[in-house]
Amino acid sequence: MTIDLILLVMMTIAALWAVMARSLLKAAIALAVTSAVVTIIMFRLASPLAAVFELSVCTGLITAIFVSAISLTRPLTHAQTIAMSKNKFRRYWYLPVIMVIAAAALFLLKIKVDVPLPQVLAIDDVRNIMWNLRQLDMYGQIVLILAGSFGIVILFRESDKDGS
Amino acid sequence: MRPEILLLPILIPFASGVLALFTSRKYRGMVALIAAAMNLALACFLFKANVIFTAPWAGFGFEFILRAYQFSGFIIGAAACFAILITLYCTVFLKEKAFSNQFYAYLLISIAMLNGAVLADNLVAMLFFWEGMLLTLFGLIAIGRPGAFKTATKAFVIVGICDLCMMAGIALSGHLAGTLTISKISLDITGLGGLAFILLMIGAISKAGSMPFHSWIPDAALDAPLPFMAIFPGALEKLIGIYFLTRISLDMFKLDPHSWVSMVMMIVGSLTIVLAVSMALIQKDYKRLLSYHAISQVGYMILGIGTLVPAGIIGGLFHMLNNAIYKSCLFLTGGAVEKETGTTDLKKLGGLWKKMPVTFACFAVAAVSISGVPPFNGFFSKELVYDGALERGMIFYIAALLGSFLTAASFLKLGHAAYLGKISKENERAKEAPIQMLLPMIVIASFCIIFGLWNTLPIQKLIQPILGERLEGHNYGGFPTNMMLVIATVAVLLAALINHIFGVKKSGSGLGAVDHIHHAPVLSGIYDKAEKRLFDPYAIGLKIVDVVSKIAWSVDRGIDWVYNVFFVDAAFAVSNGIRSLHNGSYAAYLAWSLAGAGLVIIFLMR
Amino acid sequence: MPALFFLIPLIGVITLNLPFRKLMKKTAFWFAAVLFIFQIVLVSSHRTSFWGTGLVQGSFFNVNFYVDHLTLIMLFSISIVSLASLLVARAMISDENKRFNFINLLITAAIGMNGIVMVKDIFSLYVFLEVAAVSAFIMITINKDKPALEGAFKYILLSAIATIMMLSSIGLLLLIAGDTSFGAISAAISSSPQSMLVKLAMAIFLCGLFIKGGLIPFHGWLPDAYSAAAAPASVLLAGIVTKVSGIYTLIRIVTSLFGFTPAVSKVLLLIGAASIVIGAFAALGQKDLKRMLAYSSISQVGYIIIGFGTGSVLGVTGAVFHLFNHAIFKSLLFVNAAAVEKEAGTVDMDRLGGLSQTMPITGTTSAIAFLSTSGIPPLAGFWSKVIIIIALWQAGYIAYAAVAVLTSVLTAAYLITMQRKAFFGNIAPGLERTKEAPLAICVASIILAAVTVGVGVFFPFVFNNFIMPVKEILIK
Amino acid sequence: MEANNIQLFSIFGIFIVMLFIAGLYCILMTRNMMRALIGLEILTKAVTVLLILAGYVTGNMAFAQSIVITLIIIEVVVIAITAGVILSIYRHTNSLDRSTIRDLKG
Repeated sequence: MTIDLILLVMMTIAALWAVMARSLLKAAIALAVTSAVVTIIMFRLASPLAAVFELSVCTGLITAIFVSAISLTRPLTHAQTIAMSKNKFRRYWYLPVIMVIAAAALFLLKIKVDVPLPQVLAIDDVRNIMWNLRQLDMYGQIVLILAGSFGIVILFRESDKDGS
Repeated sequence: MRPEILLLPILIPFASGVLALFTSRKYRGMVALIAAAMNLALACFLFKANVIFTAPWAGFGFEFILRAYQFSGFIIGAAACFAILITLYCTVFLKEKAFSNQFYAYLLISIAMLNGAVLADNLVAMLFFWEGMLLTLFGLIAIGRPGAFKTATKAFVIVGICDLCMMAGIALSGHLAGTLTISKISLDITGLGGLAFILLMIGAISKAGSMPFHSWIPDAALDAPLPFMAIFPGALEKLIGIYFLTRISLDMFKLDPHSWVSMVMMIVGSLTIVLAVSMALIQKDYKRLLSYHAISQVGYMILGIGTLVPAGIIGGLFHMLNNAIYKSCLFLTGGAVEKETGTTDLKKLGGLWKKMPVTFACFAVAAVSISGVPPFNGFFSKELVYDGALERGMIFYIAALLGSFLTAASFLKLGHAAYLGKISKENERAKEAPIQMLLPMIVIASFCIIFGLWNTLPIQKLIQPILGERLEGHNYGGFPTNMMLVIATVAVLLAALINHIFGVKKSGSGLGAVDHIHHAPVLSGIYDKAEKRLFDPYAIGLKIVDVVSKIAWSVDRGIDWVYNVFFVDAAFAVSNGIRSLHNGSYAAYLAWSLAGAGLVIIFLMR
Repeated sequence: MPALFFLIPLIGVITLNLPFRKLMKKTAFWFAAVLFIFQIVLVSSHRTSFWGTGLVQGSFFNVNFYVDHLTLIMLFSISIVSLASLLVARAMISDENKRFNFINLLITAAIGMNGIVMVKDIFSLYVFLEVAAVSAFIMITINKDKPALEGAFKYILLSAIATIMMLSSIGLLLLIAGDTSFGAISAAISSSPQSMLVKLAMAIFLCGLFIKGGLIPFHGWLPDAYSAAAAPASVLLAGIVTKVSGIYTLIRIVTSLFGFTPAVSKVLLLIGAASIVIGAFAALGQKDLKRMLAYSSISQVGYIIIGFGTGSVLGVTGAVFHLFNHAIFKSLLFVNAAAVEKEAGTVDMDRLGGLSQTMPITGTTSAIAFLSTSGIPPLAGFWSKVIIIIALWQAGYIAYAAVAVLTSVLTAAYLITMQRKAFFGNIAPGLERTKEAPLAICVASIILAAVTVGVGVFFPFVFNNFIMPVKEILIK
Repeated sequence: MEANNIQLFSIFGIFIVMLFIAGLYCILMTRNMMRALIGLEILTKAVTVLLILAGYVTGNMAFAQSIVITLIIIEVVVIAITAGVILSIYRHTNSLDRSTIRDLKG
């Protein structure tokens, strides 16, 4: 339980860092850290397969997407960064406060689960569920990846031809 | 007779209307004419029929019922007669117009809708056809001259709002009576029933074009194609509006002559008569003047039906028929004049009787008829309305009589300005209209005389059966029995004539008649001169008329302002307010969404 | 057998992208056209041997699809609007590569929507929502011009928030029911209806759907995305994507999961009424034709929601009917807007005028759509509006009925303004040389106009045979 | 077991809500579109944890894992597309500031 709590606090702080980090690159890295912590939480919650996916895809692939996208854009000049960060302090300082207040409120209200939780007896294999029970989702994913690949073709590749 | 035959008067004109839309210019008129003829034949066939056609309709308790009986047969027959005559007229009048296919299509579809509305015995079915006529009304005005779209929109909005009132009235009376079948409804006018009646009445009289729902008609007179004026405000809308008013007054609601509803109708009727005719008096345009008369004459019908005594109702219905006859004739003469001279501005017209004797003759017959000169048909219907009005109160009688006086005066002016006097230079080459245009005018004008001389025929054969046992065995045809009424009418007409001659004389300076033709159309011009030259009582009388006209004008414009400016500006102000909230920032959009989500969550978790 | 609607397009879109791309680029259009026509024919033939009677369970391998009458109506709308969009794309997108990509995306969007209407599992529903949405995002930006990208970004962002909301709700429902199929969740909810957790899940899910459907005040993205989207994409998006992913899903979720509680009814009625009124007012002041249509879409969707909110048989069937009609006539209006954009080069209404003279087919069909939208008999839109208003009246929501009736005047007003500025009157300077839209667009608009008129004229037949059986969704 | 699970859910729930607040705040307040995308990612993380948690609490881990895997795949596609859109906007305006995409309004 204590380890869980520590992990959750780490996750929250990493997320906060992602929001408040000065440069985009740092924010992307902070996001990767959040993802990594989420991975550990998943392991703790007895979901190793999903955790592996989270680690490889979210921590790896999405961070790669972010970093490459950020590197394609021109970073702000130093003066702009200074101006932004002054501004940013004014805009962001109360985010942690709100988060803490919300957490305290939820803790004090003692929001309870007021329904009988179902207990699923048959603990099935993940692969079995994915390929047999939830086959439809797999087909949906295939179509989505197809659509996404067209999107990437349109949004990334053809733009070089425009030369802009 | 198979009941399915009742579908034909709806389907045939509708189908041929659609056909006319896609026919080449050469044959459009032919298609329309054949369709109108078939419609007329059907109407004759159905004239004495008494058939009911029932079909289940949708899944929720409505039945599509068509019912042909005495009254509907009469209305359909009358409408069919006008339709074929006006189609004949149009084959010449619209020959060169590119939009003639649309005109024929809308006209024929209007006929289909009218037949449907008249035959329908279910309020929802009737509403369906009723709204269909609104649509074609819009189309017919919109195809007129370039600015007509605005007028069409105005007409659409005004009539549309009134139809919404009627829709509400239908819902209310359906709710109260528990059925939507017209012949089964029988309601009291107490409480909500009164509201239902008023809502339905608004729908009916706005269709007929009564005050205060009239202000699109004079605009349409200038903007819309002329045959539209002859058939729509001239004939069809009166027929259907007054038909429905009669249905709700006699069949659907239990009314007695001393109810407040009757008073409301009579007040609306007499106000319409007097205000509209005083407006007509100062008009300078042939068609616009006629259009104000088209409004004013509705007042007689509403007054007549509003009296709720047999004489008045018969008078109102007879007046409906007569008005349709002479008003469409008048509009058709206007059309002939417009076609031959290219204008309807009274300042530019004059002396046409030599060039267009037949048109002038038709105009003269219709004009004396609308003025109520015995023995033309207008006289008899007006006498019956007077009779009814007198029974209910002197004030309504006087209003009707005053209307008669002003009507006669304005038609003397119109006839004088357009047909008598010296012909202007531009119109010297004008000639008589072609036979296809003359024929409808002659036929309609001859009906003025026929229905005048043999007035017992339409009253006894067509109108009295509608009232059924309400008549209590009386017979209202023939010459009025009360000679005092006749004498009063004749006196009023003579007064109007004297007034006119006097006005002409006084206005005429050195060149006499010529000068008059230049100035007479602008009646206010006469007023100005009369003020200087005439002895007092006449000047005072004219001043009163002038003031009344001015008041009527401002009332008219006021209503117009409400429709044109107030609603529109208010709506656009709201619209701009909402638009300025859309500032393009996705964060703002997201914030609205989250705020909305918060509200929904709080509301649902309460 | 319903799985065919899923399988054939999927195989098709993969085949199209195998080698021989040159050949495939030429055949892609015909393949997609045949696909959609095939779907139209299958749905409208309505044979019991194919569909079975009532609730049909189809499967291939282990995939379960469920088809009822509501699904059939939606399948029909999806295929016909996709066909219209395809035809518009043929005329509007000149670059062959772009067109090929667009057609592929159109097919994937159609797969997504077919999936949405046929699944009975809340998570699969989410998957297909994303399929349809992602395809739509990319279709909007097909030309990569700045406004389209801007509109697409707003749509993506708000849509992502909506899916986050739905997913959170799915998480809570998973906690409550232990499964994501409709049956299990519905059973779990009905066993503990007063639970706060259930109510929270319901509220969040509804909010997500409100964003997807673009209802007031969740509508911010909608006018921007509709007005900026590439013409064929705007036809698809306005005609069917938001309707399926927002409104159909709302109808399905409320009827088969949450049921009508008084609070839900009230929320739906309020949001519906707000959408009707605010959408209509905002449409009134627009200068951009497509933007006006977008606001009009919000207003019309409000009618659907307000009718559905009554929860009565008449209200729900009326709402479904209006959903169908709206899909048809709104895509018709957008097809016309595409024609105008193509020929006149602008959709700014101040610069248009008199196009009926040079573009008679476009002018006539847009007049039909406008009349149907404003609820003028005997066109289809009139009937659905009348049914909704009667349903409101019968259920005792007289004030809402009055709002619905009065706003239809406003609807007529702004659409008349549109017609007058764009199509009637004198031809605007610079547009004298415009000509009728390309054949493909004309075909699309004629098909859609014919459906609108046909449904209106044969209303009793259509209503009794196709729309009325939809009431089965109310019986759980 | 069950009471323990409910307690676990409550504690996790608080942190999930905090993550939601951070993500929404980020999207609402930041001027940089790329950072708004990061906010979106944070929201997705929160949902992922919620789904896994729901599976764990009900003893339905296999099911939850299977849907989370699907969710992650979808997430990647959406993020890639969104990043592509943002980059295309950047090519037009040379800026990632959200005030550059306020042309469509009214």
